[in-house]
Amino acid sequence: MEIAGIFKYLYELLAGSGLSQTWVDIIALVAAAVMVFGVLALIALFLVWWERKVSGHIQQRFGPMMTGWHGWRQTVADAVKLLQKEDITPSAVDRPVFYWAPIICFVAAFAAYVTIPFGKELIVSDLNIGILFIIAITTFTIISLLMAGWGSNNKYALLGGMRSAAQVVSYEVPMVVSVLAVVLFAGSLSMVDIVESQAKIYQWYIFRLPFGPIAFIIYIIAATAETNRTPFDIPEAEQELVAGFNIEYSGMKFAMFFLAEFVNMFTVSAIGTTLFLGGWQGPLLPSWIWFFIKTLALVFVFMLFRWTYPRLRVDQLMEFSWKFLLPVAFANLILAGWMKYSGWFNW
Amino acid sequence: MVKQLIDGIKNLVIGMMTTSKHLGRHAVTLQYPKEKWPMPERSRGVVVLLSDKETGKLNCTTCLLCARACPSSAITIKYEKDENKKRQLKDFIVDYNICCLCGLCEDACNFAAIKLAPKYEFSTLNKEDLIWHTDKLQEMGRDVPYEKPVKKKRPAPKPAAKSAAKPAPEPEAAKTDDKPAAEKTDKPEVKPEERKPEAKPEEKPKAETPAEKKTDDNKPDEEKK
Amino acid sequence: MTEPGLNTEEFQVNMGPHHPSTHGVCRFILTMDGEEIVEAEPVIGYLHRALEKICENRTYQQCIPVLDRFEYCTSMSCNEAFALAAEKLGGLEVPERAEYLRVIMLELNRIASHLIWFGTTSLDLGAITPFLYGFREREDILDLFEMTCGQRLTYNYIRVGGVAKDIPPEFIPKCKQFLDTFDAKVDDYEKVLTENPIFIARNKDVGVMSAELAIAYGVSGPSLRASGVRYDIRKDDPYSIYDRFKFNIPVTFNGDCYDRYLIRIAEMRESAKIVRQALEQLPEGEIAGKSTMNYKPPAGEVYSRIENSRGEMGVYIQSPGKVKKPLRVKLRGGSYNQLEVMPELVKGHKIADVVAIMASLDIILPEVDR
Amino acid sequence: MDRDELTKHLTELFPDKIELLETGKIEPFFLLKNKDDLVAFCKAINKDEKLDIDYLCCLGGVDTGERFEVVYNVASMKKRIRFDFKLSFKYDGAEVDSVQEIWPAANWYEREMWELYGINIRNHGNLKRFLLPDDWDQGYPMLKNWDAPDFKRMPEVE
Repeated sequence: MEIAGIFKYLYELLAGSGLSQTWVDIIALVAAAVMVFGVLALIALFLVWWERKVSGHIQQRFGPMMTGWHGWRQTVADAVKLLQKEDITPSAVDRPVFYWAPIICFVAAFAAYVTIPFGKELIVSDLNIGILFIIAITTFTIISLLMAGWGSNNKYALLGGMRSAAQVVSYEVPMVVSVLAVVLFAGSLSMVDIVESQAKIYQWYIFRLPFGPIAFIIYIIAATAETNRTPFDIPEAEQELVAGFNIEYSGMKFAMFFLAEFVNMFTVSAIGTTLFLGGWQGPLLPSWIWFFIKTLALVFVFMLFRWTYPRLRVDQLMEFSWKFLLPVAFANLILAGWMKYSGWFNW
Repeated sequence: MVKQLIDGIKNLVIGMMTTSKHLGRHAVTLQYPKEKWPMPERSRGVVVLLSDKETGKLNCTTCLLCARACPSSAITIKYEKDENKKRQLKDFIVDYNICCLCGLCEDACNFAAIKLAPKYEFSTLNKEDLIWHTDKLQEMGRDVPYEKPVKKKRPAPKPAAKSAAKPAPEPEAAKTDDKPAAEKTDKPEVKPEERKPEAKPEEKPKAETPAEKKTDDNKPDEEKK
Repeated sequence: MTEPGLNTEEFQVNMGPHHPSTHGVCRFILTMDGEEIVEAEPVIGYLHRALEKICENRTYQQCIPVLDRFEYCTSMSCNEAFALAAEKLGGLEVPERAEYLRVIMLELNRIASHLIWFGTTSLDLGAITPFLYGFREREDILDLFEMTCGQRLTYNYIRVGGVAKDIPPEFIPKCKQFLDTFDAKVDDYEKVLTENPIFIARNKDVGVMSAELAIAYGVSGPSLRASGVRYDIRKDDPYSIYDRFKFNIPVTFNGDCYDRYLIRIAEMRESAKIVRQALEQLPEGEIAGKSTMNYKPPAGEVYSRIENSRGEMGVYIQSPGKVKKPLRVKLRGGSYNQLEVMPELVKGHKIADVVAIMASLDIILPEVDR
Repeated sequence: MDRDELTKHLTELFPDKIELLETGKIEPFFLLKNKDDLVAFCKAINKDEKLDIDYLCCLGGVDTGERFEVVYNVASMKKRIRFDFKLSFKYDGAEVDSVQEIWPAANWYEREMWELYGINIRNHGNLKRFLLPDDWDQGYPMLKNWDAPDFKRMPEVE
């Protein structure tokens, strides 16, 4: 069952209703945006619940159990609770910066989905610079974290904000370079083109030896850092900076940061799926189900990371990025370029 | 360098395997309000006053040993002396705000009158509710199993001998019945088997009238130690 | 670090008293240059309960439940330290069986305490799961304690002149079962942390404490042995019946956080060995001498010390003679000196290392503040 | 080195300055007669080759109700020796020297003693409020005659 067909039908219905083409496009885009937003909000809630269950079972606990089947309503309750809570603004904060930070974070997290193909022909807008757009948009998160850290007027928050800026900037570079290897092979920046170039399972970029797996591992590491998750969660290191940049946030603003974190996790997994795991491609099942299966599998890997590993120190983190990850990523890029040029592994 | 890298990756993977191994195991925790852990018999959850199984009277002889043994002075015993200079228990108060549940009162008691029972869940929103009086302590202790102490070697005889010197006659026992909170007068040296025939029929109705008892307890206490 | 012409400004961060990883309510005033610590000053006293004053006001037996609160991770050893001192004062003999029960409880408690340390260390370094693994096993030990003395944390079990209660019959099989599975559990912990490159990176060469520094500041226990000093009061100043058991004292020589980690992991295994031996040799007999409710030791003063999981735990008692209450009780805990030496260790490290060092020294604050 | 050897050795080293107390159990307990000798004595036992006292276990004040006492529990890591010694002096002008230069561990113990007993420490350099609140103004709580409105003494045991 392909959802794309339904959308196409609805679009044609709209187009046939006599509205001008501009209005049709606008309505279609708004509808798509609302739909994506809704789906992602649901996914974020699901991920929160799932993370709690996974962590619980890893630690031989149950996790939430009381509300609904295995506590599935727990995150809904938590989200509602957070939205209802008093929104405390400390007196010493820099108000505009403090207010805008969660909004930017939230918007940036969702905006990346404009160019992610959820399934065959299931994409809001197939930009021809898709991956570039995503990378540009996700980088917005740093600005919001920096704003949160600065605006909170709290030393812990400031340290957290500075750390996150340094960290995300450092890990952006190896991540882009590792992605570049894929782009090089696909010959396009468009997400749809990249997915279509991996039609067969052996064509998935993760299986394109030897450059594929290396690029994938670098991507996973950098993505973990990008999403501020253990072992790279130093911006909000609970045990050192208490909560880092979001220490002063409460209520709905905190909920925005919190949900944005999970949406970001889903984003990087979705990008990873698209770039390395063949996107929506897969037999039998509808394309969007394949997309979700692969993405959630990647999310699960991130969760395992989080619940297994200790946290790196801030200088070690930087060292790892600049002294190890980046050279390897460059070498890998050169390798990929050579492979493409020689055509040896170009199956 | 390369070896270090491979070692590092290997150990990271081993770590992940270990955690994911636990993923499939059953949880060791319990869903607390629904399931509860069986408390060991010795568990020190709450201080209770024990009463005699047959008569329903308190085992307490108002010897004040527990109050003295208490390291946080959580036990207050109110009593008055009757004409025989014997202490009559008026109120036995345990303040759970300061009780540290150490069990020294139980160790101090020679008459199996006070015990720490494996019960819990007594939290309240009001500090006043944590000050328990005789009736509540006794009610808590009704179903707590205990063993009558075999006569102890050294410390037990003292109070026992004292009360033995003045054997409580029948009419006096009847008199104390008016004050149900102050039941224990002739307990220690009289073996339960001996006392059974006479004491049982008299005491029974009293134990079943808690309302009467409560009103008595609420009376203001004149004497306090 | 800084280039000429670039100015950095030092600022102060108030770490604690309500900070997630100060193991209680310790407060550090950190003077920082960026992420680097220039100076650290511990501020304590948030948990001061005047235990020493309270003890002066209690009989010897009443002191023991009070001292349970001295160091709540190893309450048994607080009981033991005080009971030992009081027994020395009066020259009391402890029955054989009671001695064995004491050793069993002390060593089980050492394992429990090290499990807390293991959990909090991993938690402080950001790994949350090992924390719960450690507490899972600790729960088994606490069950054993509850079965024996009725309480899970404040035991009031080891009394002057013996122990409070004999172990219940189901204790020995349960304890053996625990010991049999324990080694495999420790292996599991080690798989998650010991060789983990991130863990090593965080701990190796962090907070290096030389043997001289450690001795000068009175650091004792595992933290001292990690600096290469083979000194364990159980062996070097034997108390109770520790000379009857075969066990090793692990020693490492770098004195950094990682070595302290290794020492404690090894100590858990050694303690399990001691418990096993004690269970095998456990004789029948009395568990307490005569009643010590009204214990009145003769005049005298004694400082007795035992090795607990955080180092030397000492109790100094001065008795005026023929009085039920001690004249003075002075408590000494291992954490006190380890916190004192911390400012020396954290200088020049990052703020994240403060957490790692504090975790590796295994400081708990009730012991410091008393 | 057992108890008798140690006693002999120490009394030989400081013939008039110290005195073995009967009150000590197990480990020998000495009284340092003059508190002004403290630093010299500590330095000597620290440097002495046979003793090599490098470890300060504990240090604490005592208020006996008549006098102050300061008890030092020391040990040697290398020689496995342990003994105690104490000073005894009157209430007024209570003051002892700091032994920090020999054992840095003494810093906090002395601070604590200063704070709780009011015994002044010479050459300490870091006498700041420590265990008690910064604004504490109710005197020295460890003194025997200390009283405060909320201080509750246990009922006297018969």
